[in-house]
Amino acid sequence: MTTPEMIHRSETAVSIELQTPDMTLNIGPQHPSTHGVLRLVANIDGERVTDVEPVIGYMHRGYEKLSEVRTYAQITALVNRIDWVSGFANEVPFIAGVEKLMGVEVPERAQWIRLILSELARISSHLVFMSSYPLELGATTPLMHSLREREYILELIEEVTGGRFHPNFNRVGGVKPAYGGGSTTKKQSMDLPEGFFQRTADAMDRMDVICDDIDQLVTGNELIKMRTVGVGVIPGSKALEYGLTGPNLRASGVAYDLRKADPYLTYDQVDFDVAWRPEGDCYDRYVVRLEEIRQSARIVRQAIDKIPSGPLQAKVPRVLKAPKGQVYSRAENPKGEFGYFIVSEGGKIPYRLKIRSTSFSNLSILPWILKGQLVPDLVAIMGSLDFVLGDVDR
Amino acid sequence: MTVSIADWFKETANWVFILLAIPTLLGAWRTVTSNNIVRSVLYLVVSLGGAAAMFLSLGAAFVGWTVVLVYIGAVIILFLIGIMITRAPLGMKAELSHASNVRMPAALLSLSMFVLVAWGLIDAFSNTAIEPFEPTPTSDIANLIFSRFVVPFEVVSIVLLAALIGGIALARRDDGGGA
Amino acid sequence: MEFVDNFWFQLVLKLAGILGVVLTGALVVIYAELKIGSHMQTRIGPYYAGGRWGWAQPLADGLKFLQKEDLSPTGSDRTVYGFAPYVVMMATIAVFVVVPFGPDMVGANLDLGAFYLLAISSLSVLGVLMAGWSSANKYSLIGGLRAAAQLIAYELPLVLAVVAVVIQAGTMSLNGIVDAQQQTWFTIGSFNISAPFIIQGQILGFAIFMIAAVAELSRIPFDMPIAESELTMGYLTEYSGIRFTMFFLGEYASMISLSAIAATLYLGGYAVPGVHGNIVNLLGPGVLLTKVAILVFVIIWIRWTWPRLREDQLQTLAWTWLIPLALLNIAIVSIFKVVF
Amino acid sequence: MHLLASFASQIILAAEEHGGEAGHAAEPGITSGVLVEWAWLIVVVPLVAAFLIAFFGAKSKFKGWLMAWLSIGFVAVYGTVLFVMNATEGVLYSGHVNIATIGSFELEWGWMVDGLSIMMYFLVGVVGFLVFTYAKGYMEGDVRFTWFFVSFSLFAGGMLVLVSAPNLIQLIVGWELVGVASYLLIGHYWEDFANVDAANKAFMVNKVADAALFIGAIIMALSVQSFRFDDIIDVVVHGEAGPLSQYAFWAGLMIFIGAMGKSAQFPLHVWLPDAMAGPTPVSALMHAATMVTAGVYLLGRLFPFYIDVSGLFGGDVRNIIIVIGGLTLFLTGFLAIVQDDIKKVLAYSTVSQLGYMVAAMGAGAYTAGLFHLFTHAFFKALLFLGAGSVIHAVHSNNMSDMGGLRKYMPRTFWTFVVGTLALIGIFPFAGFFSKDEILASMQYAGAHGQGVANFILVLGILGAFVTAFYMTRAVALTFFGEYKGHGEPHESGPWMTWPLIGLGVFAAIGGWVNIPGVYTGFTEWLATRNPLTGMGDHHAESFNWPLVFITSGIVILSVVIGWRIYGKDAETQAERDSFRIGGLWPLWQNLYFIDEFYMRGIVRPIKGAIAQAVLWFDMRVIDGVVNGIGLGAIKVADGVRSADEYVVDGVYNATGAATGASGGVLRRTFTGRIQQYAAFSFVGVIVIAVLFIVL
Amino acid sequence: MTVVQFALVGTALFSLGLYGVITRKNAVLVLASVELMLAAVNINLVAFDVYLQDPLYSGQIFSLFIIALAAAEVGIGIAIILMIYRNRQSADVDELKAMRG
Amino acid sequence: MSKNVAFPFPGLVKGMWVTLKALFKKAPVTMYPDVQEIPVPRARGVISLDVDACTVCMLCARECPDWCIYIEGHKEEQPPSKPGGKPRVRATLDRFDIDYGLCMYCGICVEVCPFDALFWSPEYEYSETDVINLLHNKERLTEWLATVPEPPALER
Repeated sequence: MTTPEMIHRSETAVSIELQTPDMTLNIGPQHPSTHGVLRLVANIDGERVTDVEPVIGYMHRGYEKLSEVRTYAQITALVNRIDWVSGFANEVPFIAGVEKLMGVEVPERAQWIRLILSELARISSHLVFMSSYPLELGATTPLMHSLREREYILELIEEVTGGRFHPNFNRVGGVKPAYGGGSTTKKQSMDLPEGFFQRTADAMDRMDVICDDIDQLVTGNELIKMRTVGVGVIPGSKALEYGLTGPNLRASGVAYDLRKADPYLTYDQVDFDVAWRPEGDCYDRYVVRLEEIRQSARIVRQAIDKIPSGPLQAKVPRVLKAPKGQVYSRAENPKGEFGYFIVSEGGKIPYRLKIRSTSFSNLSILPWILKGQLVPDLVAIMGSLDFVLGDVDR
Repeated sequence: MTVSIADWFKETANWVFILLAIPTLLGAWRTVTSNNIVRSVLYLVVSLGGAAAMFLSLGAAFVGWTVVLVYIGAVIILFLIGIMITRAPLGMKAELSHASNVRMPAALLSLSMFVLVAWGLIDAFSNTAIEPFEPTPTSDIANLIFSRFVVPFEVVSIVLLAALIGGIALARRDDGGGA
Repeated sequence: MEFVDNFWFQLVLKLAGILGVVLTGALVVIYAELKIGSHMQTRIGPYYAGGRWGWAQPLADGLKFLQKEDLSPTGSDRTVYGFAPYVVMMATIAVFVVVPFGPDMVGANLDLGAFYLLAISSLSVLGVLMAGWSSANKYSLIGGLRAAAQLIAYELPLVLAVVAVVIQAGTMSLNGIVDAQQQTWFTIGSFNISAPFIIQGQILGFAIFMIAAVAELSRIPFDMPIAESELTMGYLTEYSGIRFTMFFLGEYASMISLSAIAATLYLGGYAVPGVHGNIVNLLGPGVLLTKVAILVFVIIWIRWTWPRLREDQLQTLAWTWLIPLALLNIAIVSIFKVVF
Repeated sequence: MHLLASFASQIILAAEEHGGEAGHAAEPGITSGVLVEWAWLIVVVPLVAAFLIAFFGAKSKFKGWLMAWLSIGFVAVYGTVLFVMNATEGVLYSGHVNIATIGSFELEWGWMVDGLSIMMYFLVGVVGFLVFTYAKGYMEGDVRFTWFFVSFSLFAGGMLVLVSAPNLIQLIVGWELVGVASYLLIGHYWEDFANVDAANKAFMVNKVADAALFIGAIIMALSVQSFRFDDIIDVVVHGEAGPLSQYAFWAGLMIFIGAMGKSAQFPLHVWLPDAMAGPTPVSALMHAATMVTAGVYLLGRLFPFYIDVSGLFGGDVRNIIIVIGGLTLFLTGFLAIVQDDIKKVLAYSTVSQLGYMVAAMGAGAYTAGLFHLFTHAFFKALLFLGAGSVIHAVHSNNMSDMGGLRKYMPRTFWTFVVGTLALIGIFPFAGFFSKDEILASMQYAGAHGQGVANFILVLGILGAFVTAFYMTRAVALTFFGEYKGHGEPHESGPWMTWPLIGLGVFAAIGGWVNIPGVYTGFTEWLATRNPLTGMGDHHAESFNWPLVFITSGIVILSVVIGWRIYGKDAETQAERDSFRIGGLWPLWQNLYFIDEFYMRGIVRPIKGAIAQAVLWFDMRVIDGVVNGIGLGAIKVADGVRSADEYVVDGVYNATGAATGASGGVLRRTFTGRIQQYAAFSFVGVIVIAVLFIVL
Repeated sequence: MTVVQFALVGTALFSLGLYGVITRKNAVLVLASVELMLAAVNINLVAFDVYLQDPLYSGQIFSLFIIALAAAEVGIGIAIILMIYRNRQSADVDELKAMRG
Repeated sequence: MSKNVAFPFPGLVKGMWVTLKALFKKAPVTMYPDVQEIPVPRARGVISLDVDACTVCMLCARECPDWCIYIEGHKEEQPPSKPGGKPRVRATLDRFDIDYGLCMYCGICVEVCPFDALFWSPEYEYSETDVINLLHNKERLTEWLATVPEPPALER
């Protein structure tokens, strides 16, 4: 009598015997599709990845440790370098945390400005994705078209904050346009430059146009669909298990967005839809991001209409000292939930700053998702997760 | 019609022949003796290319180009793919041939084979010249294949089909127990 | 003018002509690719080299490559590594021997022209495999294997598409094929209408040929062998300097050669329908190059628009679509050939 | 412009060339002339109009309607002129233009101007003109108004291409154009999937028939070496059929199957009622003058072939034709009784009437069949347009929503009644003469050797009864009693009523052109064909009085019965529709289960039944055999074993021991290495060769 | 040109192929040596075809058939070798002694 | 936006149409260095120093997150402003260096300067071939003062 177990065992034996030895392929740390210095040690059998082990830390800059000897204002200048394609968005949760710790009430106009710039950062981050993702799949032109459009967004950010990537624009108690924006002196009160709202509205109109262009160039392209539909499916439950957030989670059918679930800034006053898709494959992750660009444009338009006039800065003491306590502050960044856990022992510097960076959490699913994929799909999946190595290594 | 040795060397075509025969035989020699597997196969390309060129010089252009297309374009590529998938090592590898206790009898056997057949050939034909000939018209070959030789043609096609099916059957990996 | 008929003179002339076409053509196509590609990406592209519109950029690139050190990696098989680019280049240039630029302007009007070019163009695979293996690099090896699998898969539809043309033309000589497209197709009243094969029902064949040609070129959407985002540069990863230039020139030269073949087989080659006589000899090169330019433009255009396929999808496309369609095409053409 | 002119001149040149060859001018009393030679304009104008409307229609005045209207008006005028010329002097002409020479095959375009074609020009033109007029009113405000007229013009143009064709190729081109245009028109309201299904169904059923037509045409052409009708009929008439003699039956049958598809003969009629999904003007044109008449026209065009081929070569398809026609006219009439949708009533009526025509063709009554086609075109168009007018007013197709409309829509009512009378064959309306002639021809054919015609004659008389019954029902349910629908119905506008009146006139007096024994001009008009070809037509010389009285009596009886049943008003449709024949009613309601049959008999078996059968066969038969063999083998083995154990084993063991011993020695040579085998074999070759040389 | 010169080259190729078949350990190279032998046969066939001025071109046609068969043979051969390699991690023919007596 | 790939043409052709349109559009490219890009007034290009306003208070050097500002100064006795007054001690600037190899352009120094001695200038062309030259001294920083633009008009 042969029992099922015996059959199974013999089959296993055969399959073990039939296995060809795997080739170990080091993808990275210098490789075109690793977005920096990620290294993947992949065992491949022909074109199939049997096992993969991500190696990170090539870009570790020790921001958490550095923060323990920096004042809050100085940390603000550091944190926008974590995820450098959406610098502004990194500052917001940190500064909100500090404000919460100190109990500072932020003027409404400042909140709106933070909201506008966050959304602009989101658009610019997603435009980078729109450019790099088709490139990973081999399409070169969307890169230029998207980056060209991102330039308009970056110009807007620079116009307000003075920095294209690293605005360092948030201050405890509000926002502060760079002094010396020109030969300004401290006596003048600062605000946004004239015509900014008009130019922003124009840029949002451009966004709709470029979204349609990308739609035609990429979304509807059957080759893109062949490469992405059904590839790298992350079911919603798996996504939650691995702590995925942001578009990656929303593409898996979980319409979870902090802007709706836990509104911060003035997101409860604007009207927008949470972009989500049910399948959880690469195509959905792509589509969700494209849709988020449109939604962000919608939010920015509403914000321009609703923004009140008033001061940008609340009254705060000259020397910032946070009382003893701890706070966790989070925000929906372009890549997902971004949080800071700040512990203060009282004083000018935090006792400990823990950064929950998005890409690190999103990347943790790589070994699971890449197992058994083809090498080209490996690239497609990695690209679709949209991570930035600075965000991973901190 | 015979041709003397002296006349033989006066003919340009024979110089061309010598030029072709040398790489052909050298390539064949290196194919069977080289210690690097990929190079061995690449020498086979040289040898077969020489053979193809000989066909061209005999006016059998269709056969010549078929050799190039099928042998060099497909068969050799298959060899190379096979070698590379089986992890061809770079550089020399000595264990490609048997030890000399196998090689010596084999050389003897081959040599005696060559001597025997060559002796028979020279005995039979000595210096009989090939009559002047026209290049073979390809259309004639085509017509003949599909009329006179249609039965062998069909047989070959069946063999190819069988090979195709066999190849697929061999190369298929069982999905049930796969890794 | 006796020397004009001299065999050696003609040989040298033809070789010079072919080399000229290959090299200048490749440079022009490289420039076109740079320029068209950048404008499609709303960039400007080459701008400074050579003055106006950066026309000398390909030359400058070439010079730069010549100066670069000719590296061969540690552990590579130097001989094979060194020969590989020349095998590819040789296969590319040899194809031009039979491409007719006019009734008399042809390197060699072989009876087996179509067969010859299929046989010769299949040799470039050898060079690619040699390059991939000898580089002693895993990316190169995977790229070389991919290239070999891809080129073998697409050799078949290419051959089958050409077979349909050969059936329709009744000859394998490329000049003969062009002539066949000059023959009267049908008459309207007293007008004799002749048309290229693409109009004479070979549109399917043309499509198959072009798809297979793009795949043979390893260009987007079939550029898996050198897929940058996956295999860095595939079998070209380790090459630099003059040898890389050989591959690079080879790619663009075979772009021209395949376009020229496509133009000859399907678009009437050097001929314009309805134009006969000596003037064809004069117009021939211009007409052919125009057609080539159009095809090359389309290939470039595609490259700057589409993404690449996956290796298995490419194989699926070849085996389940192109080859059956090519066989269907042959069947249709044969039936028409027999019926009319 | 220059190109066009040169092309036109070329056409004329070619036409003269071929016209001379045909030699019609020599016939006495036959007219030719510029008007006749330029008859190709009839075909070209609607097609050009269709293209112009497609490109410029949307922006032009009346959104393209005017262009379509003028083009069909042109056809109507030209057709009328030709009709009159034919009636007075007789017209016979055919032009050919060589379009292309492909190998040995010459592709020709041509236009026939003979009795049959002229009748069709006239019909398509006049009926089409009136319907186009009507459509202006009916389609007003439709979203795809322009597109409708593009398709409509294409439809008319396709039909004209078909009827002008002098060869099978052009006929098939027209045939397909009509098919495509009908597809577009039936699916005009494609927003509703049912309509798309209907269009697909019409297209598919027609395609089945078309395939047969192609096969027939190819058989015909290969055996005659020509696609031209003249050549085909010449060959047949002169008895030099050659290869055709072998294939005539199949050619005739296949072409007839093609005709069955277009003319909606049983059992390929299923598409026609569904084709009511199109707008009403489409139904009117499609079921009166175009499309469905194409099959009858094709039979008429090849009529000498069908008549003569039987006598000469034994390929008699006529009995098949007459039986199919008879079945169609009888069976489908009943279906009209049970329909609630007024257009479906008329649709089944059309199928039934087409059955009459086809049966007449099968009975050898060329004139009778085409005469019925002629009269039917008018009154059926009239009835459809009347129904459309009603639908327009009520916004429903169902008669259960109508009733009492005669008060609201007097003009529609009266014209509808005229059409009804013409359809059921009340003297002196058009249908009376044509139907009576068909029945007389049946009787004649039955008496002259075609026995089955007698049976069909009975069916025809019964069919007349049924026709009268369902038309009475339709009129009663629609126009009498109380109005049951919603809103206030009102008479349609002048764009719609005037065409009704025009058609009403034709329906009333259209039959007077062929009264046996009084005036039989129509017979002569139709008979102007290539004189080289015999006709073999039977035409009744005078009324067959007994038949006239029987038929008329039965019709009147039927009307009376129908009126008794449906004339009394009742509140609900169910009560008014109380007349049921047990057993048959569900059969009719389900349309004889033909659609069901197509689904179950053709589609499902492939999926299910055959697979089931195979499975059953596999399970029971094969497994049974295998098991049986196995069981048998076990029984045998039991017996053998006892012998085996003692006798065989002894021998076996001894042999085994011996083999083992010798194998132990020999196995040293079998190393399993192929290379050694190869080396040994070549050593052997050399040894043998040396031996040969030495010895 | 004489027919012997081609025949001798063919014979030499054949002998070399034979040598390779016997001495090579790697299965792929054994196959390659077989190809050499087949090429030798082809040279002989074509040379004698031309020498005999055969109106049927039977030599050339059969060399075409041989090429086709060789292609089939290599296809199967490589498939088998890959299969063996998969099972045994070696393409050495010495390992293939399963049919040993 | 159907996900199924039914007939792979419309999407491909649409994409090709996009690139073809782009081919005939003018490229929005600034041909630097032929054409200089004009940065926005607030752009953080380089920090300029108004030496006269500096009081060597060291706030900037202290607040700098990566400590790239080097300041040295000494106290000088000033004659009394009016005769008979107390002699005043005034800090004089000896060295004010900013190491642009370290600077991360956060702008904190400009912000914390209580005497408006530091300004942002949008100049960006000061790349060097040697990293040592990225250390701008007092004179160099003062030169930048000329390039500091007027502040932009503000949104209300």
